Order: sequence, then C-alpha cells, then structure tokens
Amino acid sequence: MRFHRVRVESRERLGSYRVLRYPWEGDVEPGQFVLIRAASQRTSFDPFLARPFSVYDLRGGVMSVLLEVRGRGTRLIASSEEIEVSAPHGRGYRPDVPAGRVALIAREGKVAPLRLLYRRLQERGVDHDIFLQLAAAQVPILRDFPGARVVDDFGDLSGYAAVYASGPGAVPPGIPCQVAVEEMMACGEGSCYGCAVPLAGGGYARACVEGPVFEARELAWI
Amino acid sequence: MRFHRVRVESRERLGSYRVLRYPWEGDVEPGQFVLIRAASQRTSFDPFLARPFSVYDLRGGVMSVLLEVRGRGTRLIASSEEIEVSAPHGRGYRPDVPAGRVALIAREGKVAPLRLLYRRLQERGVDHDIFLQLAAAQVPILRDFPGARVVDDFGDLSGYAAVYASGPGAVPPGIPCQVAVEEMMACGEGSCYGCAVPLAGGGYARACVEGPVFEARELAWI
Amino acid sequence: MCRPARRGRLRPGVRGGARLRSAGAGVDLNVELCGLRLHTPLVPAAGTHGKEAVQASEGVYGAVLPKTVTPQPRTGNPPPRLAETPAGMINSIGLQNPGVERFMEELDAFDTGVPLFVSVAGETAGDYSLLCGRLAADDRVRAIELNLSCPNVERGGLYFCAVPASVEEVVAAAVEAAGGKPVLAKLASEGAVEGAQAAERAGAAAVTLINTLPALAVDARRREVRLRGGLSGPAIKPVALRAVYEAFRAVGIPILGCGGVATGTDVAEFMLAGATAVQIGSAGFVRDPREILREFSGYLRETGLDARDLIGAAH
Amino acid sequence: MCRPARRGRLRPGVRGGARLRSAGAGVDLNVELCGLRLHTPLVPAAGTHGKEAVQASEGVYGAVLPKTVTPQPRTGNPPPRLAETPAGMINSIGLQNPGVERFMEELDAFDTGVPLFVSVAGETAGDYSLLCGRLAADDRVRAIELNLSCPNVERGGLYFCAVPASVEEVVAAAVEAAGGKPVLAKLASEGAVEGAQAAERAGAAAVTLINTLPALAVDARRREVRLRGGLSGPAIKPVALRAVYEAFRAVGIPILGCGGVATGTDVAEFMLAGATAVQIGSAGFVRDPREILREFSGYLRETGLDARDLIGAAH
Ligand SMILES: Cc1cc2nc3c(=O)[nH]c(=O)nc-3n(C[C@H](O)[C@H](O)[C@H](O)COP(=O)(O)OP(=O)(O)OC[C@H]3O[C@@H](n4cnc5c(N)ncnc54)[C@H](O)[C@@H]3O)c2cc1C
Ligand SMILES: Cc1cc2nc3c(=O)[nH]c(=O)nc-3n(C[C@H](O)[C@H](O)[C@H](O)COP(=O)(O)OP(=O)(O)OC[C@H]3O[C@@H](n4cnc5c(N)ncnc54)[C@H](O)[C@@H]3O)c2cc1C
Ligand SMILES: Cc1cc2nc3c(=O)[nH]c(=O)nc-3n(C[C@H](O)[C@H](O)[C@H](O)COP(=O)(O)O)c2cc1C
Ligand SMILES: Cc1cc2nc3c(=O)[nH]c(=O)nc-3n(C[C@H](O)[C@H](O)[C@H](O)COP(=O)(O)O)c2cc1C
Ligand code: FES
Ligand code: FES
Repeated sequence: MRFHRVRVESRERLGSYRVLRYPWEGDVEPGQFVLIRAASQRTSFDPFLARPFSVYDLRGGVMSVLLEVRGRGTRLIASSEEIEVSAPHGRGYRPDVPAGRVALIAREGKVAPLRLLYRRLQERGVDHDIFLQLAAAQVPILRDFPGARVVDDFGDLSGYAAVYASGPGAVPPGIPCQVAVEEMMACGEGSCYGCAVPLAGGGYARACVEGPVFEARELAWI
Repeated sequence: MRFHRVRVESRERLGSYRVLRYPWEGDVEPGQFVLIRAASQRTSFDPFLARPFSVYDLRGGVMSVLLEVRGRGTRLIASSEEIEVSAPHGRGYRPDVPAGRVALIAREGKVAPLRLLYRRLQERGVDHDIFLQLAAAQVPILRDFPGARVVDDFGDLSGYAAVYASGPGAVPPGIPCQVAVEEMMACGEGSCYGCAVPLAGGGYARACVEGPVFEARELAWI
Repeated sequence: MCRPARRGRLRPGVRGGARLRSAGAGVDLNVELCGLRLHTPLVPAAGTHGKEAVQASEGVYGAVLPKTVTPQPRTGNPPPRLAETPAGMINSIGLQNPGVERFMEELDAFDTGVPLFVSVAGETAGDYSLLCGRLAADDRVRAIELNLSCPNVERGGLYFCAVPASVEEVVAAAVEAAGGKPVLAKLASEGAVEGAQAAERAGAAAVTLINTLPALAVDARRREVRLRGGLSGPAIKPVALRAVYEAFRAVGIPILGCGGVATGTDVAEFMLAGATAVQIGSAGFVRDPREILREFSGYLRETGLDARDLIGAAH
Repeated sequence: MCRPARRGRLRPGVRGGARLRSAGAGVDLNVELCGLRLHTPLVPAAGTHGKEAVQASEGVYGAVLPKTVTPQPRTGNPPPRLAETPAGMINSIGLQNPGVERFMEELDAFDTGVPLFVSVAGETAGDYSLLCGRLAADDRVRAIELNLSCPNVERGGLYFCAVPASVEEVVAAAVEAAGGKPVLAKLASEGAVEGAQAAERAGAAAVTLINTLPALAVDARRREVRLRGGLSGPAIKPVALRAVYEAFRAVGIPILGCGGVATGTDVAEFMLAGATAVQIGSAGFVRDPREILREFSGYLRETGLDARDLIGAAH
C-alpha cells in the first residue's frame, strides 16, 4: 500500500469526535475511506496496521476525517502532527437514486460517511432528511449536519424513495438502501480478503473493494 | 524493572552529543548507568527494550545524560518530551585510589562516565589529567571537560598512579586501572545474564551488576 | 495427580457479567495450582527474574521461580547473548548458573513468603532425576519445573521436547525422584500438544507453555550471524496463546501460560485460553510487574469476576 | 533438478568490503532462481498481493505470485478473519478463492512482464497433482508453489507438512504432474528442516520458508476467542530467519525466505541467512514495496555488493 506523508493542518474537537484536516489533491466519492497511521508508526511496527476512516469531507484541497479515539491506533493518530495517509479507496454511495425524498441515517454515532454525501446531495438538489443515533457526547456534531434530527430509532422510513445508511442494522423492506459497513481491515486494497462481509446469496465480499458501501439487500446480516 | 516517568527539563546539543536533563532525587556513583526509553514506547513494544546510558552528571536534583543518536531507541529518546527512567544501577568507579596523579581516558568518544567522576575527583582534590579520543563532531564536548586533552592515542600512561578508563582497549600493565564497558543490556538489574563480559579467569560477569566499571585486569579482553 | 477443582468454566449465564461485585470491593486474585494456593496467578518465568527483581516485586508474584539450575556449574554462551527484535528479543544465555549445590546455598535469597518453584535442566533423564532427588529433600522447594525446551543448549532440553517419547521418559524419571513434589514440564511451542499429553501420562502435575521460539538475528552491516537463540516478548504472545488453548483441550492437568505476557489484559487472555497461572518473562525487563498486576486487578474489577473464574472461560 | 550456480558464498577476502563499485553506479539486483532470472530478489508472498497491489508495484517484484488456488472454489472462513498483534497480525482467511478454473481465466491480470508463479493447495496428494497437471499445460505459469502449510484449513496443507513422509509424497506427485515446471514447496516453521529435506528428496526445485505461525487471539472484553489463525509480520522475522538459516545448511536447493520482511535490511538479512529470493507478505499492507526495494538497493550500494553475493554469506 502506498502512503503519503502529510502534515495535519488543523485539529478540532466536536464532543467525543475530532476532525483532522490535511492537504489532499484528488477526488473522492462519498462513502470512500482512507487508511491512516501516525507517521511515527513507520519506524515502529507496534501497532502494525494502519486504520481505516471514512472520508468526512474534501473541499479546496483539504481532506477531513472524523475520528473517535478507541484504542492505541486512533490515540496515536489523534495526537500526531504528521500522519501517513492512503488515497481514498473502495466503493462509495452510488448516486443513481430514484426520484423522491431520501433519508440519511447514521447508527451508533457512525456519522462520518454521511457528511460528504449530504453535501453532494444538496449540491444536486436532492431532498433529504438526516437522522442520527448519537450518544450525548456526540451531539456537538450537529454543527456539521444542519437540520439533522437526533433519534433513538429510525421509526418508519417507508415513505422515502431511498435510504443511505451508515452502520449495520435492519432496513425497511422494499426501499432501496445503501449501507456503509465497518470491518477490520489489513490491506485496504483487496489483497488480503480479511475484511469479509457475508453476502445474502452466500459467500463473502470485501468491504474495502466491493464496499464499504453495499446495497443493503446484498448483505446477509441486514 | 521499575521506571519513573519524568519530563525532560532541557535538551542541549554539543556537537554530535545531546545532553538531556531531568529531575532526579537520590544519589549516584560516577560510572553508574540508567535505563531510559521514550514514554511513548510504553504503549508500543517496538522497540522493546529500554537503553542504558551512563550518568553524565547529577547536581541539585537534576540528572543529566549525554547521548548520541545511534538507532531507533536513541532517536526516540532524543526527541521525547517525556521519558521513562530507571534508578541508577551498577557498580561505578571505586574511589580507593593510590596516592598520586591519576589519568582519566575516554576511548572513541565514550566520555559520559568521566564527567561526574572528574567532578568528584576535583571535589576531593585528587590531581588528574583527562585524555579524550574524539571524532571531529565530538570536540564541542570539551566545554564540559575543561583542561582535557584531545588525543589520537593515549601514549605512555605509566607515570600515573591509576587510570580510569571509559571504553574498551589495552591498558598499561602494572597500573591500577578501572574501565567502564558497554554491553547490550536487557534487564539492567542482573536478572537476564545478557550483558556478559568475559573474565580473565574464565567465565563471565554481568556488566549491569558486577560492572559496568571493572578492574581492567579482571577482564579477558583488555 | 494434581487436578485442582480448577477451571470453574463460566456457565453461559455467568459470562454475561453476572456475579458483579459491589463497586470498590477488592478483587480475588487467588488461584490453586497443584494443591498450592497462589495469592496471585503471576509467576516469574525462569531465567528472567534474579533475586533483586524478585525482591523488588514482593507481593506481585504468587510463587517464585529462579533461573534454571543444572547439575554442574555452567559458564554460559559467549557474547553477544542478546538481540532486539520487533516487539521482542532473542537471548542466548546458555543456562549460565552456578550448579545445583551453590544454587541451594543461596536459595534463601528467593524466599519472599510465597511458594518457591525451582527450574532444572539436564542432558539426560538421569540428570533430571538426580536434580529432582536433590530438591525433593529440601522443604523450601514446593514444586519443580523441568526445563525441557531450552533452545540455547546444544545437547539439552530441546531434544527431549522434540520427541514425545523422551518427554515421557524424563518426566517419569523426574516424578519418581521428586518424591511427591509436584513436577511441572516446561515445553516448547513446537509439538506442545503432544508434549503436554506425554507429560500428563508420565505424571506431571502441570505443564508450562511455552519457552522461547528458536530464532536468529543477522547483523546485516557485518554480514554475519549475530545470534542464534530464543525469541521472547510480546511478539510471541499469539503463538503462546495458541499453545495454551490447544493444550487445554488435550490435557486435564493445569497449564502455566508463558510467552509475551506484558499487560494485565494479556494475563486475562492467557487465563481465558486455559492457563491457571501466568508467567512473566521479558516483560519484566521493560515494565514494573506491579503495574501488570494492577492492570489485571482492574480487569477483574470491571468484569466482576474472580481470577479463577477466567480459567478456560474462552472455550 | 534446479541448482543454480547459486550462493556465491563470499570468500573471506571479499567479505571485508572488496569489489567496491564506483560510487553512483547502479546496483545489480538480479538473482537466478530455478533457472529463471529475477530482476529483483523480491516476490510477493502468496495471499497478500491482489492484482491491484501487483500492478501498483510494477518493477519491484522479480516474479509475481497470486493467492493460493484450490481445485474447487472456496468461500473462506467466517469473519472475523483478522486480528492485530504486537508487530504483527493474525489472519484466518481460509483460502477464499474462485477455484483453479476461474482463476486461470483471470490470470492475465497478473501479467506484468515478470515470471508468474502460481500457488496451489489441496487436501490430498491427488489434488496437488491435479492442480499441477492443469498448470503444467499453461505457458504463462513459470513455476508452481505448493502451499503445504496453511494453518487455516482444517484438513489441509498443514498436515502434509507436519509429517515429512507426506511432504515427500505430495511433492513427488506434484513434480511428476508439473511436467518439468519448477515446483516450490512452501513449508511451516515447525519441522522446516526435515520438511525441506523431504521436499528436496522428492524433487522440489526450491523451498519457501516460512508460512504463518499457528496463533490465537483472545478477546478479553468479550471473554471469547477472537480468532485462530496464522501469525505474520515483523514479529515472526527472527523465527523465519532461523528456518532459512538451518535449511540452508541442510539442503542444496534454493530457498525463498518469507516471514516478517518489512525493510531493505530485512531483505539483506534473509539473503545473508541463505535465501536466494525473499517474499514480501503483510509488510505490503503497511508499506510501499517500492520503498523496501529502494532501501535494499541502498544497502547494496553501501556494501558494494551484488544481490546474489549476499546469498548465504553469513554462514
Ligand atoms: C471503512 C471504515 C470506515 C471507518 N470510518 C471511521 C470514521 O470515519 N471514524 C472513526 O472514528 N472510525 C472509523 N472506523 C473505525 C476505525 O477504523 C476504528 O475505530 C479504528 O481502527 C480503531 O483503531 P484503534 O487502534 O484505536 O483501536 P484498537 O485498539 O485496534 O481496537 C479498538 C476497537 O476497534 C476495533 N478495530 C480495530 N481495528 C479496526 C479496523 N481496522 N476497523 C474497524 N474496527 C477496528 C477493534 O476490534 C476494537 O474493538 C472505520 C472503519 C472502517 C472499516
Ligand atoms: C552501561 C552503558 C552505558 C552507556 N552509556 C552511554 C552514554 O552515556 N551515551 C550514549 O550515547 N550511549 C551510551 N551507551 C550506549 C547506548 O546504550 C546505545 O547507543 C543505545 O542502546 C543504542 O540504541 P539505539 O536504539 O539507538 O540503537 P540500535 O538501533 O538498537 O542499535 C544501534 C547500535 O547500538 C548497539 N546497541 C543496541 N542496544 C544497545 C545497548 N543496550 N547497549 C549497547 N549497545 C547497544 C547495537 O548493537 C547497534 O550497533 C551505553 C551503553 C551501556 C551498556
Ligand atoms: C534472558 C532470558 C533467559 C531465560 N532463561 C531461561 C531459563 O533459564 N530457563 C527456562 O526455562 N526458560 C528461560 N527463559 C525463557 C522464559 O522463561 C520464557 O519461557 C520465555 O522468555 C517466554 O516468555 P516471555 O515472552 O514472557 O519472556 C529465558 C528467557 C529470557 C528472555
Ligand atoms: C492475509 C494473508 C493471507 C495469506 N494467504 C496465503 C495463501 O493463500 N497461501 C499461502 O501460501 N500463504 C498465505 N499467507 C502467508 C503468507 O504468504 C506468508 O507466508 C506469511 O504471511 C509470512 O510472511 P509475512 O510475515 O511477510 O506476511 C497469507 C498471509 C496473510 C497475512
Ligand atoms: S482489507 Fe484486505 S481485502 Fe479488504
Ligand atoms: S542486562 Fe540483564 S543481567 Fe545485565
């Protein structure tokens, strides 16, 4: 995997989230992800792997990711001046949506992939509602999702023409639904088959190549 | 091994050497060593081991060590705000010297253990000369060794009542000589038997407990 | 011989976090090993804790285990004896030790009020039974660990371990000579399961898994071998956990887990995989064992479990 | 069969640094393996470089080696398939692959102008000879690596490798079916030397050492096993180096080193220990293989040696 060394341009806290920004030339689809590690990790193999993060936003040559500190890897990344990043990978949300109002839903605080998506939908004039399942410490993220509603569960989404979900969980039958999943990754580029996601028809897909965004009905556990 | 987390109070370059200073309560003998690692290393096991350094000086609750960057461990330590340090260990120079003028000699830039020794000798009024084998980039260290002479080899030391050496090498026969050695260490406290130094009478001593300062005649390779 | 009422496997209902204790209550660290009560499940790994280290960590260890002793003194291998590796280290000490007689004279230095185990190695089954006979007579010694797996001695333990038949032979001889003292067989990772079964058949009271892995360090700058020796440290933890896990399914005697334990969570992992007690080796060089025990206690407090509840609970 | 004029062992006089090249001259990275010229001694390790990764590192690898293929498609193991460990990782992919027929249809994606090796695995000697027969007929395939050591398939390669007699049987069957194509036997660390000798006797052109080490990850929070699988990465480098070193003394066929190679210095260490070529596995997930080649070239430049001069030079 090819990594690029970049300097973190800014770092901001939004409740339990942190937004990291770094320079990035190139394009990205909403729902794609990057691999990141602390630059210091390069001279140390513990931790060994880089960590995947959804692209949060990309504007004017500045990439942002939204991270929550979970363990060693995220702690190191959160406090590093220099990080190493991969290019954006994977298959994001597909824009071929039926006409009509759409819903964006984030389960358990997994809001990151929805940010760029909602901006793109807005640019294209697609009507949408945003529903976020958030813990109390995550509520400050609403700053970046104006108009979004914080919910415990998503209620009846059957009126929507399509649902764009982040995070696993049951989806309303009959509505087209794309869902971004998080599976632990090693290579992030389709080589290792480590990020297997069970398919409804049997067998596995790779979250890093065939995903991380899947048609919900393709997956076995939705 | 018990480590203490301390903040590096100051950091100074003297040619290719760096002096690190940190707060330390307690006493030390010239020639003893401490184990040090970057505090960040605690959450990473690569590199795995702490690194041994001679005590350079201890004054008014401030310990200093003199380090040269060799590899990953020293690079990490040199750039860390917070380090973890052990208490001073090992057997230093023994002060029971015969009356007369003594010589302090450092081979290949290994000047560190001589600094505290020379200060102690001075305090006790022992006449001494200091000879240092230095590379060009090491010459700025003379600031800390006023009156020391830079030499290629040590010439005839037979007029001295005793020689205090740092770094391995032949010593003049018949003169009492104590020498500080550097052997790679793991535990630094006598547990692992990894720092073996061959003895003249056969067998091995541990540099971290029976040394790092030895009577030169006790060692097999001097 | 020694099957403690061990391994309180967690019943499904218990797993979910029942038996929660009132917050702030102390945790129960006790485990029973071969009829001995250890007040913590931590034991120093042979060869990694000298008497100074043992004394400095008083209260941490449930038993004490000094460096392996042989019938005659051994000067050990010439330096270099150490190399550092990613998340680990290689050693080639070569069992430097003063021989069993001198060792016994200095044994009191290891008395910190907890059971004292002694590790022994020899080149023949006769050596092991001689050593066990010598230790059998000494009341200070509560158990004997047979080092059957040292990779740093050319003719030595390693080869016993490579062939289950000889493990069985050596352990049987040792058990007979030990006169009722529990005998632990310390085995290599290679062939661990077969070795553990052989040791059990021969009457071992427990097995210690694993010793260092055979390893090599090359000095690229000098273009020569730096060291052939044994790999230890966090790098080998996953291999050691696997050996403990597989052996737990294959034998009924308790297992002492060893290999790369460096945090309180690691201790829990080994016990969940099937260890009754856990040895701390190289990690003692880079961390204070008291911190490891503190972390492990924190884990027990969070889960609301006693140490012994963990044993084999991941099966 | 394939004994290249290999292993230009450095004569003592040469070791000291003779044959210095004029500064700035390019370095000679070529090695010869089983009659094939590799323009660099780097080869991807099976299962770690998909076609995108192979294409992205064009120029780096002296040969290409895709993921192991089996006679029939395999869906692989259920998730989780990965765990991270100190300086390494555990995988349990379970040889997910589309089966040899589909695989052959897509083989051209791996053509980057360097020799193409194919890795195969089966459950019986018959499977291996079937696969080799199928590949023998295809001119694109220049050599076949027998995966005799996958720890993630319950009945599978691992057991062949555990017993030298079956290594010999499988390799012999494969060599016969391969119709003159070089057959490489990829072995586990456990029993590597005996396995390499058996493979040599059976006509293997080379051996690949080592595959992942059997390992386990426990999830302490959930108190359950996360994963049984194979350990790879820098953590296992010292074990792999040891296997290469010992095998170099025991067999005359060339060795492909594998296990934890992550830097240019690591490549040199494996070659000095006896490898003719070196496989890059998990390190490809965390580093750009081009950097590894650049570092290795830097090493050759500093030492003034050609790549092939290193082979076995530490013996
Ligand atoms: C496609 C994708 C997109 C993601 N996007 C975001 C995001 O935008 N913001 C964010 O905060 N997090 C995101 N994650 C999750 C993030 O990668 C993990 O939180 C991170 O890897 C944990 O690393 P750690 O070292 O801090 O934790 P560890 O100490 O390694 O483990 C802590 C927990 O995280 C889990 N974990 C470890 N590695 C991974 C991994 N590679 N992928 C998923 N889980 C892992 C472990 O199982 C464990 O439960 C994403 C994951 C994926 C796969
Ligand atoms: C008692 C003692 C006192 C010392 N005092 C000083 C001092 O005052 N100032 C100073 O700059 N250095 C001192 N050293 C040497 C210092 O410990 C090494 O330079 C350091 O460990 C190298 O670590 P590294 O990670 O930078 O190098 P590495 O990348 O680990 O290796 C670089 C080189 O250093 C050698 N080395 C690695 N570990 C050790 C070790 N533990 N001991 C010795 N050599 C090692 C390696 O063999 C290699 O040649 C002392 C060593 C000892 C044993
Ligand atoms: C320096 C050193 C010396 C060792 N000496 C012995 C020994 O004398 N007897 C023995 O059975 N094991 C010995 N071992 C192996 C350890 O007891 C332990 O099995 C191994 O190091 C793995 O555990 P660790 O990863 O926690 O260190 C030694 C290990 C090290 C690092
Ligand atoms: C994700 C993954 C998948 C692997 N798949 C295969 C495989 O299909 N066939 C095989 O022979 N080895 C396979 N291996 C083992 C590697 O080829 C290699 O032998 C091992 O990882 C050690 O090398 P490394 O430390 O450089 O990764 C796999 C390893 C990993 C990490
Ligand atoms: S992370 Fe390797 S295939 Fe997806
Ligand atoms: S470093 Fe362990 S005995 Fe000296």
